[in-house]
Amino acid sequence: MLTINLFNGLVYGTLLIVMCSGLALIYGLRRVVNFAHGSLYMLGAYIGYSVAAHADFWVALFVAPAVMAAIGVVLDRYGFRLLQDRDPLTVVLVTFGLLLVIEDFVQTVWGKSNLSLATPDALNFAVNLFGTQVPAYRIGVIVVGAAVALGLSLWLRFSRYGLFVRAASTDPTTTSMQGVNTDALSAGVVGLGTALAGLAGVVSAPFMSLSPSMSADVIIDSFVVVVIGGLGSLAGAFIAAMVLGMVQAVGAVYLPDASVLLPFVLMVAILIWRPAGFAGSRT
Amino acid sequence: MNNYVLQAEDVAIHYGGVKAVDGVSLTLEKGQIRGLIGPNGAGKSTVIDAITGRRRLTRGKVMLGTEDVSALGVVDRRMRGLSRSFQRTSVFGQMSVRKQVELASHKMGVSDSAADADAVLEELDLRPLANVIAEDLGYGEQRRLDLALALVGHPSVLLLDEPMAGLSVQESHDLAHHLTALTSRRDVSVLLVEHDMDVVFGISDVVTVFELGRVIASGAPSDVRADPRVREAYLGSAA
Amino acid sequence: MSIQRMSLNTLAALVIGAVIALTVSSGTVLSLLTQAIIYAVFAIGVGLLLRQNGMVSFGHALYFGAAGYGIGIILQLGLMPAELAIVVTLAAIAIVGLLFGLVIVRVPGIAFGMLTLAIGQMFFLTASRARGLTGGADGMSIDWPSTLFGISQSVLLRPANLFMLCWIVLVGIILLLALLLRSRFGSITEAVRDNEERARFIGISTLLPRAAVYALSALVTGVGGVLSALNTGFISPESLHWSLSGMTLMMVVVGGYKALWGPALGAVVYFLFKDILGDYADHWMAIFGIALITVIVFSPTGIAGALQKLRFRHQATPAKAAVSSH
Amino acid sequence: MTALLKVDRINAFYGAAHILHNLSLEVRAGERVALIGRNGVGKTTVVNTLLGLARLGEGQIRFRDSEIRKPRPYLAAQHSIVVVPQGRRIIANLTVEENLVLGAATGRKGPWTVPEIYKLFPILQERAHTPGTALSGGQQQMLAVGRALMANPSLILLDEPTEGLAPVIVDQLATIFNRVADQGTALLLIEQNMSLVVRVAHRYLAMAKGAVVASGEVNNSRDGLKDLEAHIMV
Amino acid sequence: AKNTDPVRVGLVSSKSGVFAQQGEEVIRAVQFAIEEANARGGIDGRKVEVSEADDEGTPDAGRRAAEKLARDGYNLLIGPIPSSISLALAPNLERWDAAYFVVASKSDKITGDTCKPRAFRTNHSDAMDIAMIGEWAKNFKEKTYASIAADYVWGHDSSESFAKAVKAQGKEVKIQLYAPMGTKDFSPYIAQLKDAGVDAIWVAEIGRDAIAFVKQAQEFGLVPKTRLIGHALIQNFMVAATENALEGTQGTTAYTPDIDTPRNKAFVAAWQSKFSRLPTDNEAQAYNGAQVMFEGVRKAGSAKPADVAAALKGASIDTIYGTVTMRAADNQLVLPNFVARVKPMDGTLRPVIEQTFAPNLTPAPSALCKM
Ligand SMILES: Nc1ncnc2c1ncn2[C@@H]1O[C@H](COP(=O)(O)OP(=O)(O)OP(=O)(O)O)[C@@H](O)[C@H]1O
Ligand SMILES: Nc1ncnc2c1ncn2[C@@H]1O[C@H](COP(=O)(O)OP(=O)(O)OP(=O)(O)O)[C@@H](O)[C@H]1O
Ligand SMILES: [Mg+2]
Ligand SMILES: [Mg+2]
Repeated sequence: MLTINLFNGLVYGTLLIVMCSGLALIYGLRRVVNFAHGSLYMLGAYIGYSVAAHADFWVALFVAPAVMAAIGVVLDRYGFRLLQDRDPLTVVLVTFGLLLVIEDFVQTVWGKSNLSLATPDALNFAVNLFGTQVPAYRIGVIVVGAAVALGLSLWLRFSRYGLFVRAASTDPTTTSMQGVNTDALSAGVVGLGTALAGLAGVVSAPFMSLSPSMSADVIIDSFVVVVIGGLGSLAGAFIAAMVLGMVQAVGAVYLPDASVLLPFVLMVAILIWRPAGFAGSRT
Repeated sequence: MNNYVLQAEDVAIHYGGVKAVDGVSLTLEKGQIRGLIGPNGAGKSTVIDAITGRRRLTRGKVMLGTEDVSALGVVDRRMRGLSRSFQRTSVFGQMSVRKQVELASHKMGVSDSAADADAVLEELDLRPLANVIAEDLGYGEQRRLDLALALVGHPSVLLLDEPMAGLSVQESHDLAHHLTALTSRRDVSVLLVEHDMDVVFGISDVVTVFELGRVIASGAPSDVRADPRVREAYLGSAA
Repeated sequence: MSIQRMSLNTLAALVIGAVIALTVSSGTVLSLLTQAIIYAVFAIGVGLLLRQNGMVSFGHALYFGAAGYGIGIILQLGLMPAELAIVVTLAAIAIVGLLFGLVIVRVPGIAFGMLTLAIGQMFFLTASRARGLTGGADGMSIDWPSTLFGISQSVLLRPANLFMLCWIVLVGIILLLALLLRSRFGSITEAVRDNEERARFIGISTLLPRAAVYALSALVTGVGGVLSALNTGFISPESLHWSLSGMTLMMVVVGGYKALWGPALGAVVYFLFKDILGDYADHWMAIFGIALITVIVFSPTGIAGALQKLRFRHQATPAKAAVSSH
Repeated sequence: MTALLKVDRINAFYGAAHILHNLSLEVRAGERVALIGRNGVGKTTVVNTLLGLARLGEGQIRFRDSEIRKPRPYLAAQHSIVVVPQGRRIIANLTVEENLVLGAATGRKGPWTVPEIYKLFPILQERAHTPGTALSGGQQQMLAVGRALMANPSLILLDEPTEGLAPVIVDQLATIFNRVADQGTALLLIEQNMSLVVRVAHRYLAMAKGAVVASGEVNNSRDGLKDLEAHIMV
Repeated sequence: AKNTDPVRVGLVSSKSGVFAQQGEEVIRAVQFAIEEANARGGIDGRKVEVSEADDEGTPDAGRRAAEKLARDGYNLLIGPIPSSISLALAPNLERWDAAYFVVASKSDKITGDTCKPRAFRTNHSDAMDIAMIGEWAKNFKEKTYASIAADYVWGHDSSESFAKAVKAQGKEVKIQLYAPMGTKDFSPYIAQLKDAGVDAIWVAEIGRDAIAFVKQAQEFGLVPKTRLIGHALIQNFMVAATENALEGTQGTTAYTPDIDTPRNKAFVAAWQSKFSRLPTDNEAQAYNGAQVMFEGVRKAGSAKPADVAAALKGASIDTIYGTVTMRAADNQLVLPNFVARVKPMDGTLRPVIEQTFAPNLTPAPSALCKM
């Protein structure tokens, strides 16, 4: 029983990682708290749905994030970049407006009904994990999440561009003064972050249903994660995502009455204990 | 008994492994100006942080007059007359110059805070800028405003962290004059951290030299200036 | 602004309200305006926090909804007369606001917004799952007595009267806040907002002023909640939901929060615009979203900011220009 | 020889505030120019305009042969012009070493490498793996200079590099600036400390109210010092 | 002269928000009913006019939208989905001079403490569903049960009534789980349900949650191994959104096209000729509500809300459910109730009625309702 609960926590945690690393990256570089991130996740899922319907799930897994990346680049170029000197709050509200537009768009194109995407055949079987049957697809989700986490960490830690990204997330102007084209860098990072939202959307589609209101579900959890983790900190977000995934999965079983409040209790407790979140020790 | 207005005893502040300040004792007498110099990173700003309560002490204690203020917060220390300026300018960006200086004076319980504020603004040549929003001031002007915020409200002890930095030579000299006048007129004691040697040696009654978080020399300006250790560690060609 | 100017403006505002109440005969328009004014009060609460503390709350719906729930529960249980229930509820909101404030204002920046969001959502979820008295997710109706403050409910709820009542409350709140912010309390909170550390070094303990502003903004929001409870006679968990806070924040920014009355203007614009959209478009979300983006992008200081700029254009060059030429 | 930096009658603004008025200056390869003037005359604004941090109105900026119509912070560095900014601007979440590596973002090769910088400032090597902002003010200034050198630039703009530095360090920096210049890198030194100007610069430009009002050779003598100081006491 | 004021319908439902899908169905069906009435020359010669508004799924926006319609003269209101909106509208009807026909909200409060002379419920109440469960449970074959329900009033009521009903049959309920509304990942609950090893599971989940639960139950192999019994689960949109996962599942249903009454046959035929498909449960209930409204106008000989309300009180009405009564004590339409099973029928998978419970199973009016 505990095994399966931990497994479930791991699945949701890794999904949150994919979702939140995008949110954290975009916040890091653009200081934008992107309320539309959930909608981008939704858009990714819907695009994935359509691609899968015409081609194949595996094609969708690559096409949807690619399309989303392009959207992200455009969003940065014609949105965030033009607003970079503005009060962060106004940018928040711009993303709020964007959320409405995307939601309307999704409703118009795909309708208001719930849609569902079938689990790809190749992963539509059960695996015996320490004596419990778990769906192979969910193991796939964990693999994707882990790959994203590992890939991003290594990239940021050891690559040249990773260094630029880390520098620019603290002080874009000074980074730029060293000759780093931060405009291009931001566009790339927002594109990457948006692609990750799309990836999370496609990956979750086979086990969660698609509906125009699905964005609201994840955006709050994602905020909880990035805030607990320390805004803009990827490592913090990874830890927070796993903690939240576990807390939800295990809480639903052992503390059923409080489980729905747990993420918020966690967030309040952590912020009061440590106002800048896990990773916010130095500010 | 002594008549120290400020006494730091064996003060230490460690950041993890870095011993920024490691067992420093300092005193200030009434109306005295003590210059505090030392190489970059010697712990001068940190000592000011320790005395004003911005950083928690790792060790030691701080006495203001006869009272041990080590456990008090920043606000309580200021209310007891301990005032400071900042190495990195720190003002209220959205408020007008006069409004913030007057507020600072009022907070200290000065009955005619408007007059007090005006006097300080006058002394620092900020009168013509009184109605300007701080954000719109130039860098040097902001530094003077920072100083004004420390000077109002008749503090008894002033801790100034490089007040001359960013000022022109003329302005530095004016400020130096102003400080000496202040100490004699208002009986204010000053701890002056400064890299402008002309100023430090010119107006200090005593000079203390830091290196690596410890006091390496202390005494009359001329003695300190002549100290070979100080020359080597700090003064170089300015000696 | 001088005291005379202020009293003059207040008087003018009241007269305008009376003229609207007397001349507009359409119940639809009056009830729309009433609704807008109620949210204007709410928005002023949120705007106050932003203006005076520099803090963004995504959780103020908590106090809006709490007012309705507080009164609803008290009346349902018959604990005290409705008039007293209003006072007690508002006092409770102010106290709770202060206590919360003392704990949460220490959290900086956008994390504060998220924290308020979390706290608000906790109450939303608790209210949704509750059973019994409050009706959980279905909500509860508020049993107002047949007379309130000596006025019979049917008279009070007549569109023109209710509008006038809400208008007077709104004008009163703006006036009181304007007076309060002229006082030392105003400067202190501004100083703390601008530079908390420096404020401490000029002898201001920063926690209490921040918490006080938070409590005050909660209280103002609570007043909006009371008016809403009176207008709708109903309360449900949606009134606690963060999206309501988000919507109000939208009004605040669109209206412009640098001026005290900006958020109120934002609320009115919001409702009028939404009403027009409701009539003509199936795609109100997209239109609304685009309109929101447009307003924010082209008018960074909100409508109030734009209006003020327009007014200042006639007046002399700003002080700075005169100074820097010395 | 063409100018590395040529600024021709530029006007610059912060919001609506008009700060620079038809200001012109030019730095050629290998030159050592000082830009002096009292507080608030707009020295930093000159730098900010080149970087696109202040709004450029009328006027022309050229980096080497290219005209820069829309200045952005990275363009200068890409044209081999780097800035040691006033206030240092060390990046807080990077270590000392990473801050240095970041300085080499343009990838231009030259004499300056991380080990070379460490030789110049041994303290930086001691603190190589601590966060850049855990350094004291003076140490941060060394890091900022080191970072600029890492770009192996042909021109360095130094905005009040000795502000807040101990006299020994100022001596050290003066030596270093001279060494750098001897290796062929041009310097534009913005300073209020005239003793440094006298030790480093060959030519000066004095600013007042957003324009260059005087210029000349730096006379390395006591009188020269007095002359220069007169410019900033206006 | 005969008064032929038009009948003005205020159609308020969700065009956006969580209930947008059901809202779409309701709007479609009410419009259908109106077109049909107008095609027949109106209601006793009265043209039916309609104005629509979006309630966004929240009581506040719903109330605002309804008030505007009512004050503009479209004061025969119909359409909201969640009970919260219905409860927010009811107390204002007199003030707005409106009447309101509930077609989808099930809360007992609507016909309980919040009952109003001008609010009529034309669909089943929770109490009616629950009363049926006791009867229905007598036929259950399995020995051990579990339940999973939405964590709010309705879910708890459902789950507890179910537990009571099966315990009365001497059977065992091993666990009762409640999942918060908006749960996306049901795996922790499914793990517990699997672990409990029961024969059948009572499911009282709604909307997206229900879809997610069913899909994930299938993913983890909980279904089809373990039988699901659904409370309001086997709705048409659910069946459509979960592919074949619900095939064979039994559950309560408010309507299926198989109901054997003349008016229903006519309705289904007309619907099919227009949309080339069968009406869904939500559509039929909304259509039914509009029919009741029109019947009120007919009986009152007036389109004024007060007259319509007076005429409907205690009236006997011919509907797609047969001839039923609008109970005078609480304005609840007393309807038969149904249990159905999801089966392939004429090429589509849909609920098909297996058992009908007579209207007399409807519990007595709530004592809290004082009109
Ligand atoms: N937050 C911190 N974490 C770790 N070390 C720190 C921190 N702040 C300062 N230090 C270290 O403490 C020492 C003393 O710093 P401090 O700022 O007091 O020096 P200073 O004498 O004021 O120097 P300067 O003249 O350059 O301003 C330095 O070595 C510095 O690196
Ligand atoms: N962000 C800003 N917005 C508006 N005005 C500004 C801004 N920054 C500087 N100024 C104004 O521009 C003028 C020039 O400032 P600048 O910083 O260029 O001076 P400076 O010569 O570098 O002075 P310092 O020696 O103090 O560094 C000053 O009068 C200042 O008030
Ligand atoms: Mg220092
Ligand atoms: Mg400068």
